[in-house]
Amino acid sequence: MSTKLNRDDVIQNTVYDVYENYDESKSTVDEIILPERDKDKDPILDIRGLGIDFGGLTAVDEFTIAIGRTEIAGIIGPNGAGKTTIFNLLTKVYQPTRGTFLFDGVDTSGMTTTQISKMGIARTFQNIRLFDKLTVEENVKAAMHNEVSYGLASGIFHGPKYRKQEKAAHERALELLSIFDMQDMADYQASSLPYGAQRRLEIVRALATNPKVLLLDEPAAGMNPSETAELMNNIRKIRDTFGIAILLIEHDMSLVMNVCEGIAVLNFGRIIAKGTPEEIQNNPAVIEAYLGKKKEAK
Amino acid sequence: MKMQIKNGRLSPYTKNSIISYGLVIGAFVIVSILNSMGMVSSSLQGQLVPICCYIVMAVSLNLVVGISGELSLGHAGFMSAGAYTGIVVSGILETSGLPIYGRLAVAIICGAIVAGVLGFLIGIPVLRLRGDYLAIVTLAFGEIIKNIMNIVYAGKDSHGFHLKTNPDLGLEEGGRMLLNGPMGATQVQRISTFAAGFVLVLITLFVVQNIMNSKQGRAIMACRDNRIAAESIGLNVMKYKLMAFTVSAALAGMGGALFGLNYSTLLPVKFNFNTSVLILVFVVLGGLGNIWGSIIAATILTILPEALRQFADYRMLAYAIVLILVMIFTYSPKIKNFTQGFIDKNFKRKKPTAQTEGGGQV
Amino acid sequence: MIFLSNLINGLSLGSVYAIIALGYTMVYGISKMLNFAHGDVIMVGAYISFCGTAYLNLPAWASVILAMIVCTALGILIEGLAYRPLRGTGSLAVLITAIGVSYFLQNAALLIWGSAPKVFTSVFDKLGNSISLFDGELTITWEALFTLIAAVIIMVGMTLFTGKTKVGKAMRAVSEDNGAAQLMGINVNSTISMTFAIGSALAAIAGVLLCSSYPALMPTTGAMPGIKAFTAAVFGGIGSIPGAMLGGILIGVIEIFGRAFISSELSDAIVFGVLIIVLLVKPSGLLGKKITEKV
Amino acid sequence: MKSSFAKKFLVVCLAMVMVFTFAACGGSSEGGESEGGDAAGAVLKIGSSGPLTGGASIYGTAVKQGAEIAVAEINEANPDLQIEFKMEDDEADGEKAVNAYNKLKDWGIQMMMGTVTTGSCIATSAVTFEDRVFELTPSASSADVTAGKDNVFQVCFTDPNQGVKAADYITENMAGSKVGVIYNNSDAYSTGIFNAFKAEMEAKGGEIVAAETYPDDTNADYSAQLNSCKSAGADVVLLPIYYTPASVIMKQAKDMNYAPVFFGVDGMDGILDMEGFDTALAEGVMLMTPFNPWSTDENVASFVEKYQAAYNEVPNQFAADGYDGIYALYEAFKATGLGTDAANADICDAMIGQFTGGFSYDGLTGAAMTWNDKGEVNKTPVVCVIQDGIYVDQ
Repeated sequence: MSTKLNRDDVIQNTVYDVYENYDESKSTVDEIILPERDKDKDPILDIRGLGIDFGGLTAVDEFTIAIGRTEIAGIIGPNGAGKTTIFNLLTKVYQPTRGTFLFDGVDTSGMTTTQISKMGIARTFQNIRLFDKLTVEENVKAAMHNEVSYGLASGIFHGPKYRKQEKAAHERALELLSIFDMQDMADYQASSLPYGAQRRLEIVRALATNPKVLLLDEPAAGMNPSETAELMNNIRKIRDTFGIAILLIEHDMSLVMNVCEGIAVLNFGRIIAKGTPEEIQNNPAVIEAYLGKKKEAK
Repeated sequence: MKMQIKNGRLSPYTKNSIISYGLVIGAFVIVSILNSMGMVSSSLQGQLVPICCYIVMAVSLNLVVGISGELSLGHAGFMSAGAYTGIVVSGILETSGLPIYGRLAVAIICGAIVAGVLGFLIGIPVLRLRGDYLAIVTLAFGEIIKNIMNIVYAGKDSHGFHLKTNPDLGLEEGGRMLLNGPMGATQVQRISTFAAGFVLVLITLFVVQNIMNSKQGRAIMACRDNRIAAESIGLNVMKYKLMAFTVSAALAGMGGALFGLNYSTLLPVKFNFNTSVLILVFVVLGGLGNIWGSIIAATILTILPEALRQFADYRMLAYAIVLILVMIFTYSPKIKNFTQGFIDKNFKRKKPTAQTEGGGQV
Repeated sequence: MIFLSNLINGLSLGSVYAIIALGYTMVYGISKMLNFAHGDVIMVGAYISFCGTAYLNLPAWASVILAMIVCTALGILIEGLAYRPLRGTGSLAVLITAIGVSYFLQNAALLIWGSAPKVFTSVFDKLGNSISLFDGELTITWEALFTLIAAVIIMVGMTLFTGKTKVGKAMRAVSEDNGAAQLMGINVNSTISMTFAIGSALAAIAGVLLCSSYPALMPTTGAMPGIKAFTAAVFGGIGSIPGAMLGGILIGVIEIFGRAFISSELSDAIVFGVLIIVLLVKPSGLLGKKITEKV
Repeated sequence: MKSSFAKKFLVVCLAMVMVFTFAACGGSSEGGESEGGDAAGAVLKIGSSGPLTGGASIYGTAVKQGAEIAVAEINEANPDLQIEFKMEDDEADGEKAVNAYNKLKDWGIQMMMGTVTTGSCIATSAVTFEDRVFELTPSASSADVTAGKDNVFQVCFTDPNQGVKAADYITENMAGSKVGVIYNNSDAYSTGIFNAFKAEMEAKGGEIVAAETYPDDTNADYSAQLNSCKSAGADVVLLPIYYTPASVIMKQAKDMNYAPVFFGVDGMDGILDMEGFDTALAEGVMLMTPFNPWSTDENVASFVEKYQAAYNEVPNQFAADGYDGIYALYEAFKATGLGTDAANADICDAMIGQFTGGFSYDGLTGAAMTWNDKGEVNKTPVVCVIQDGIYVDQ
């Protein structure tokens, strides 16, 4: 099980080389939905009873799950169930009213979005949020601000440190873009990209922050089946390449059921079921949440 | 969709930088040559230094409005901080035996430092606000700076430098009043030169354009384009906005010092809301984030009222009409669509889809 | 007594700011633009009213109506010619155009009416002496009284108008969501014109009241009250009608009190200082809606 | 794309403006007439700058109109020495004033009769000093205007001079009165008078019970300041300000039943001509003015008549200053014996010689005006009181 590859390997190997080494059958999910291979390690995300109220309205409540270090997990649920709110809580766009979560064993209470990002949570957005007027490459490089460490003086005078780090950043950005085969678009203005490419660029940008957990908010929205299929491969590829955990929100059931190892189903802000894809597919509560009770359906 | 981006193609920043430097250096050379041939009118000659100042002001404001995306209506406040600092410093050094250029340089540097510190201090509270609220608070700070300059009195004599909020400085015989409250600075020795202005413009271009093409510039523009996304990738939005604001204020201080030392008198009223707006007009007309656009707009709009003198009483009316028409002409979607075909034919870009580019919106 | 007298003056000045701020706030609410020419519409209103009484020998009330009609037309004209072509291009382009319009109005007024200040005859002139209380210790001018009353009436009227009438509701709809309102069959263009018309008519009233209290009328008369009223609108929470009222009155009172009790040299600095503090504590103004961006 | 369009447009604009400016600077677009004049050898080019637009334009316009009357008179009376007068707008802004002066320089200015407002004049006088162009300002009254510049002279009193004279008058003729002052603290003129007034009052033992200021804001509310004066018991209120705010102050004082004696300085002149002003409000106002349009003086009467015929208004002090400025320059220039083809520097030196060498001029704003080497004028101030809508000399 060679889940941990270093980056250079990926750029040279193709996705499929990586996948051939990956034994899918071994990834089973237990009650706290950690894949077998992550069981002996602490979960990267340990979310405990997270909840938030807006005014008097409870948007999310008692949200408790754990995510393994290399797990691909999914959150599904009907519209308005509070899925994106959970992402906003995990990235501290909102501060939770109740509960907390541990990231890599560290309590995140009171942290800001910026701190969370520094610790290693990166995300994409349901409604794409790129830096529209920057080029594709700059979008990626902007996210690499931690490794590009020169100060304002270097930024103004463009000294040797600037040149060295900018060169490295340029190479790294192209490398990351090449995951999605976007290196040729590096000089395009981000807003001029086609929709699908914009979604991919968001993922690349998130990866550029060197995350340990990647949160994808409806990555397949607006994609056609072949693009979705490609995306599925890419999600797995990213996990395998970078050895990170991925938590995604998605409405496309084929994607969720195919890619995710653990799934949590949310309705009215609460988890109504969690388990492996098979378990979820057969769970009556889930079916009810999606299709409604019979008497209400008519 | 392969494009001709690779080999040898200049990045857009490099290209724009070259245009900016080229414009400035070219204009300097041409004007200098014409001047040596005696072909520059006194009218234009007298405006060379102010033009340089306004270019510095416009380019520095562009850093805040265009590149950082925050509407500031108080830029003249920083200009005045720089101007008065420059005047005081130059006044103190008058007897120091420093050569004029040395004095000018020290005055400009001090102006930049004071304005920069002021920008930093003001930026901390101001940048917590957004959009039009930020605009009104910058306006307020600009007015407050002006108001405070009205009660500052400074002078020097053999006992050294005096600074008070009332005119009784108790200067001894032979002492000199440097700042005289609402009467501003008078008897300023005029030491600004076109060459100094030219150097200052180059410094400003160097600073702003290099920042744009650096980690800091990317971060500043990222915060402008999408604050939430910028936070999500770990950018400290406040820090970068403050950085842009402070650098811009410092540059404005430089421009102010040059401006202040170009006239024998300077009233605090000069740096009111109208001046801030004037500079903003340069920036918007030149194009947000477009540095060489700012240079051209600042130059034209400084010369324009003078060029319109022959319209006498109708001069400012004509200026207003030109301003409105130019805004409508360059920004109206309808007129843009009308001219789009023409432009596409002539200046086709190598971009995959023809979405509107930067310029217009905040 | 000094306190009371200053308070009354503050309320009166504040009421004028409030009426001007109402215009700012409505226009801002509906088109998200800072209409810097608003202050100059005030000046035009005052000039028209002045001409009405001085040259056409109209009674005071008729000259006010004339001023309102002319300003309404002017407001619609400005919106249609200068602002409409730029709709949807972002607020900054419109802002600069508004500044151009402001220059235009000031210089046109200069050419038409000359630079010599006109002394505006108060529309309440006929009412005679001011009200004297406490053995003449405290005097209240008719201008102060009527300005305050007018401001209250206008605010209540505008609140009812935007709340109850069809046009008012359309305005609110457009200011909430331009696109959606259009889909609902609201004519956005005419609604925005309507808003400018109302804002400009209010500006005419404000101009008359302003110049009744402070009678020197010049082409630059509207500029500073315009900026102050703009500040007031933001202070109270731009887009909010009661906010404009509250902001205007507070700015007026703070200005007068600052001048009377702290320092007349720094009264503007005090006004703007208070504004800054309020905005730092309540970033969207006293009664402004908190703007939340959906993530 | 659109911004590229904007850029193209700007470039075209720039090109146009450049062509414009260089064409104008080519030196002689307006030179046709002036060259003709030079050939005749009898045209003297006097330039001026002042606010012709903007808030202060009333002053610039008055100076311009007064000067034009003088120019017309001279040109009619003396065919051998014609005066060409040109006034540029400076919006009362130092920067624009220097621009205006430079424009005049391109036009071929030989002497400067300006600048009208103080701040602008300080800015231009530094430049005329360097260029050696003789400058006589009609109305810029700060001491800074002339300080350190031998080529600059004033037609009007200096601000400190007025402040001192006002204090002297009040302590001598209105002894024991409690004085309140309301002045514009962002205006050099107003502050200059006040500071000198205060110092002189202290020296003479007068009592200032309230000194109130207001910012530069044409429609400010003065009730707070008036309240302070009233509660401090001031029975004389000095208004070292221009007449526009003064008219508002008088109205507001009446509204609050406060009736002190208002004491104005020369800036108060003009208040009676304000359109719509209720002159009853100004009844009893005292003011120091060098010019009384209701004076029975023959020259004054003739000037007032011509002025009214030409511009349909009563001339104020600024108009008279402008008129005097042109005449003083003309007379002094004749006395130098120089031709109009003399170099500016020579004219300047000769004129300085005249002005500091006992040259005396009888003008509308004072008889037997003489100048000291500091550039200050020596003439007697007149204190008038307003009665029945006209000035009556005290």
